[in-house]
Amino acid sequence: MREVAVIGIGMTKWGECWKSSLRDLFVEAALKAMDDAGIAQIDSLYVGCMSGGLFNGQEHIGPLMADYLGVCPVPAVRVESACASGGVAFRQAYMEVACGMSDIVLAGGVEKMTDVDGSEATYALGTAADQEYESFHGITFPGLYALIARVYMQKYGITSQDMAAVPVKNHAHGLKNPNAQFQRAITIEEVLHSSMVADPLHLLDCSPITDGAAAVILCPLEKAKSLSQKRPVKILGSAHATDSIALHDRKQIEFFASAAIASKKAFAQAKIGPESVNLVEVHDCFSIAEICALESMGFFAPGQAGKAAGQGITALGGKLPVNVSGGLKSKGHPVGATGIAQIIELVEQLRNEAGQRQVQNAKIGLAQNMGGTAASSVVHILEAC
Amino acid sequence: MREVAVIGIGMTKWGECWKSSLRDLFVEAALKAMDDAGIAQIDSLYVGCMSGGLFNGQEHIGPLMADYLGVCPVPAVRVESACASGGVAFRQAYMEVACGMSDIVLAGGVEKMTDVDGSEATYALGTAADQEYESFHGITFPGLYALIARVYMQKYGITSQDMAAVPVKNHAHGLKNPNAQFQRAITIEEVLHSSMVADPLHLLDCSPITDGAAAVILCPLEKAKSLSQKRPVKILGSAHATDSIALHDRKQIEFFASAAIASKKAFAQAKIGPESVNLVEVHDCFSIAEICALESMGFFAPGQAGKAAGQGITALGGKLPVNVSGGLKSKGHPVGATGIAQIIELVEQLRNEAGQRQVQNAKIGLAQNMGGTAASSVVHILEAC
Amino acid sequence: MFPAKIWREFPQRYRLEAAKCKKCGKTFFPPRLVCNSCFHREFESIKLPWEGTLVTYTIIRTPPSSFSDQAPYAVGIIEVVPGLKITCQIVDVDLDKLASGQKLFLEFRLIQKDGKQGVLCYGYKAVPVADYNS
Amino acid sequence: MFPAKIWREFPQRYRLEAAKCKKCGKTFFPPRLVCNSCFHREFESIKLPWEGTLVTYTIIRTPPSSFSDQAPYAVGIIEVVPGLKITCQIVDVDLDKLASGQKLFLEFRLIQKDGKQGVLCYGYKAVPVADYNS
Ligand SMILES: [Zn+2]
Ligand SMILES: [Zn+2]
Repeated sequence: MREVAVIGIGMTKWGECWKSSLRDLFVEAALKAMDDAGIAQIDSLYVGCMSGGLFNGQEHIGPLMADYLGVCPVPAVRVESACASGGVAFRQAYMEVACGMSDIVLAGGVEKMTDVDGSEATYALGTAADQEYESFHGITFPGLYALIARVYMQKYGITSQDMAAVPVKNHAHGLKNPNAQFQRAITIEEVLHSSMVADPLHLLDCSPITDGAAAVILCPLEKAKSLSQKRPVKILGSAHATDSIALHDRKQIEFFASAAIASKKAFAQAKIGPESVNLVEVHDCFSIAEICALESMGFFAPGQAGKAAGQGITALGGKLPVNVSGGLKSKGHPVGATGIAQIIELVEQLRNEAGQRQVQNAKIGLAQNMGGTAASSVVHILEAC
Repeated sequence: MREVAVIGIGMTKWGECWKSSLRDLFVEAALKAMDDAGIAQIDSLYVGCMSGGLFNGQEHIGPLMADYLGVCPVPAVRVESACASGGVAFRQAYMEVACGMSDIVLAGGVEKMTDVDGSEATYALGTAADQEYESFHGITFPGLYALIARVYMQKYGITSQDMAAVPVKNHAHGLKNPNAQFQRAITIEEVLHSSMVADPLHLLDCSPITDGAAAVILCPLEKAKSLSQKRPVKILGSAHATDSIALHDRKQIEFFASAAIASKKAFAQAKIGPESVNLVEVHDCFSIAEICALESMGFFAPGQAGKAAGQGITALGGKLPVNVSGGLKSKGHPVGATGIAQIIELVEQLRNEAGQRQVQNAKIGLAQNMGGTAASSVVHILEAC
Repeated sequence: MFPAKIWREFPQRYRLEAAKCKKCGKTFFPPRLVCNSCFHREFESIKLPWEGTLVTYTIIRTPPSSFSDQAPYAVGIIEVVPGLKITCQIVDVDLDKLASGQKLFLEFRLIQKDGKQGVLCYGYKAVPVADYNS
Repeated sequence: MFPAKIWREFPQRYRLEAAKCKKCGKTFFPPRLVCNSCFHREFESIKLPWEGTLVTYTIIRTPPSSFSDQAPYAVGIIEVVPGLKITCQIVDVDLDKLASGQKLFLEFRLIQKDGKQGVLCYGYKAVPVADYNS
C-alpha cells in the first residue's frame, strides 16, 4: 500500500442554505478543495450522502456530482453509512489511492436537509436505526441517544448540568469557526432551559438540521510535494468497524464498540496510542455521544469523560482539545458531510492554519465519525508532515 | 496492486419474495456465497443498494447486513450508483483486496422493491435520473429509454419487431436459469401485443420489479487455492465511468459514453479487445439498452446490434452469447443486486458449471452494469484460471 | 389487506416469536438466519414472555412524521429474557413515574398508522405492572 | 408560500434562465458553478428562447405517483438552442401526431401537484406551433 496524504480542503458555509441545491453545495465545496490543493483535475471522486432519496428525491448522486463538477467521465461513487457517510467516503478514497488505482481522488460529503419539514427530517434520520424494530416503535435519534444518556448518567452519577458542559464548550469553539452554523456562545443555563426533545436531552444537547458540503483531495504522499504547494498531511491510520444496528442488542448500552475497535485498529496501523494525539474531532451528534466516544476510544476511563468538558480538559487550551471546530453541535451536522469536515479541521490544525482555534504544537489528530447509535464508526489518524 | 480472484458466489431466488425482508434476502445470498467458497469468515463487506430509503425506509444498510450476517465488527459499506450499485460494490471490494487492506471481502447487492406499490416504485426508480430537470417533468425510466429507442430506431431503421427479439432471446436463456424471476419463453408477438408502457416500449421490453440479493467472495489470487476448493476466476479488468445525469445533455442520445469509456479502460487493463470475449452480460433494463450497450462497447458497429438478437448472433450458441443468464429482463432486476448477479453468471460460466446455459469453451467474460440512462457504467472482465 | 411488509413481521409483532440457536442456545429477536455467536443456522422457534424489566427510557417530545399525533410518549429498552432486549413504547403510565429497573408487561396494541401506506400497524407495547394490580 | 426547494428553481422554471460561459461560450441549463468544457467559473445569465425542435419523445402510460392523474401524456427532449436540450411534457397535442423534428413552443404551465409537499409546481411545457396558427 502506498502512503497517502491530504493536499486540499474545502467546505461551504453550513446552515440553512435555501439558495443552494444539493448539487450546488457539493460542487462549491469540491471546487474549493481543488483550489486549495492547486489542482485542476481529479482521477476519481467519492460522495458521502446519507439520504438523497428521502431528503431530495435524488439517488445516483455520484454521476450527478461528477457531471456538475465538470469531471465526467471519472468514476464517482456515492457511499452511505448514515451519519458516518463522510468518513466512509474518505476511507474509500484512501484505499483507492493506496492501491494505486488512482492518484488524485476527491472525497466529499453533502446533505441537504432543509428541503423537507422537521418531522420528515426526523423520519429520514430514523432510517439509520433498525426500521422494523426501533423506528417502527416511534423512537427517534434524540430518543435513542437519550436512552444511552440515562444509562450513563445513572451508572456514573453524571448530571444534566455536567453533560451540558459539552455543548457549551463546543459552541465556544464554534464561535471561532467562520463556517459554523451557530457562531454564538451558550451557557449551561441556556442548555438546561432549552426545550426537552427526548428526556434527558434538551434541544441544546442535540446537533441541528443542517445543509452543507465538504471535500478534501487525497494523493500519494510521494507525489504530494510535486502536485501541490500545500503542506501535506499524512494519513497514519484508517479503520472502520460495525456493531449491531439496534441499540437494544448491545451488551453495554453506553459503550461504543465500533468506535473502540476502529480506534484500536487505527492506532495499531499508526503505531501510536491515544496519548500521542494532540487533538480529537469526535461525533458529538448529542452531548452524550462525545462523552461515550471519548471513553470508548480510550481517551478517558469509563465514567471519566462525563465531567471532562466541565473541567476544561477537552477545551481549546486544555490537555486534550476535543471538537475545536465547534463539533457537530455548533458547526452543524449535514450528515453526509460531517465526516469530511472533521478531516478538514484536522488538516487545518496540522497545517497550523486554524487561526483563533489553533491548537498549539498540533502534530497528530484523530477523527471519529459514526453512524446511527454507533452501529458504524470510522476513525482516521492524521499527522503533520 | 495484487491480483484478485472470485472464489464464491450465491444468490437468492429472484421474484416477488413476500416472505423475505431486505436483511433476510441479503444474508441468504451472502451465506450461500460463503458456503460456495467454503469460508467461515470475511474481513470486510460491501452492499450495493439503490434506495433502501425509498423502498424500505432503511438506510445504514452496511452495519444492518454485517449484524444479521453475524460478522460485526468487520467494516461494511453500502454503495449506491442507482442500478449500477452492485457493479460498484464489486469494484470497491476489488480495490480493497488489491490494495492489501483486506484478504477476504464479500461484495453483495440487494433490493427489496415490492414493499411499495407500483407508482411509488416508479417514483423511487426515477430518483436515478435528474430529479429537478427530468423526473420533475413526469418522465419515468421506461420513458427515458423510450426516448433513446425512438432515436435509435429512426436513425438505423430498426423496428419494434427487431427490438422485441432481445427480450425473446433473454427469456429463452432465463428458461434455463433456476434463479430467474420468469422462467418462461415469450414470442415476438407477445412482446408486440403486451401493453404499451412508454411508446415505443412495450411491457415486455422492460425489466420487471424484483426482490432479490446476490453476493460474491473476493480474495487475492495467490491465496485463492489455499482458501477455497473452488476453481478461482481472476479479475482481469475493472473500470467505472460517468456521464451527464440528464439524458438530454448527451450529444448522441443512443450512445452510452460511460459504457464506452469504462469498457475501453477495462480492456486496456486486461490487455485484450472485444474479440477475445466469449460471453457478455449487459445491462438490458430495456430491450434498447442491450443494443446500445453492445454498440457502445465496440462489440458491434453503430446500427448493427439492432438486428443481432433476431439473427441469433447474441443467443446461446451464437457468435457472441449475450445475457445467457436471462439478463435483467428474464432473471429480474432487483436494482442493487443486478451487477453482482452478472458477475455470478460469468463465474458459473467460467467455472464451466452453468449447466444447460453453458457457453462452450468460455474463457473470458465481460459484465457491464449501468445506472440511470448510463450516467454511470461499471465494466468487469473475468477470466477462467 | 395488509401489505407484505406488515404481514411478514406478524410472528414477531403479534406473538413475540424469537429464534433460539440449536447449537449454543443464544436467542434472537427477531429471528435470524445465522447465529452471530457460533455461526450455526438451525434455530428453534420460541415465544418470548410478555413481560420484562425496564433498562432505560425516554420521553419523545419531537416525534417522526408517523407519530405526530402521539407525542409526548415514552419509549424504552426492556429486557425480556436475560441478555435479550427489545425497544417499544411504554403506555398507560404516568410519564413522571417511570424508573429504570421497573417491571413491565407487554400488550398487543396499535402502534402507528403507517404514513406511507395508510395501514394500521399493530405490535407490542409495554404497560406498568401496577395497572394489573389496581 | 413555496418551500425553498421550489422557489430555488424559479429562475429556470419560470424564466428559462441559463448560464453562458464567459470564456468559451458554452451555455448551460440549469446554470452551473463551473464550465465542463473550459473549467471557467464566470457566466453570463441569458434567457433561452421559448421555442425549440423536438428531438425525440414518448407517451408515458405508467406514471410515477405524482403524475398518476395525468397519464397518458407525452414527454420529449427539445433542442432550444444548438447543442442545448431540455426535457419536458408536450401538451395540447394529438398524441398520435407527434413527430421528431417538429417545432414546438414552450409555455408556462402547472407541472405537478408535488406529492410530498402538496404544493403546486409550475414550469415549462411544450405545445405544438400549429396551435398558434389555428
Ligand atoms: Zn449459536
Ligand atoms: Zn467554458
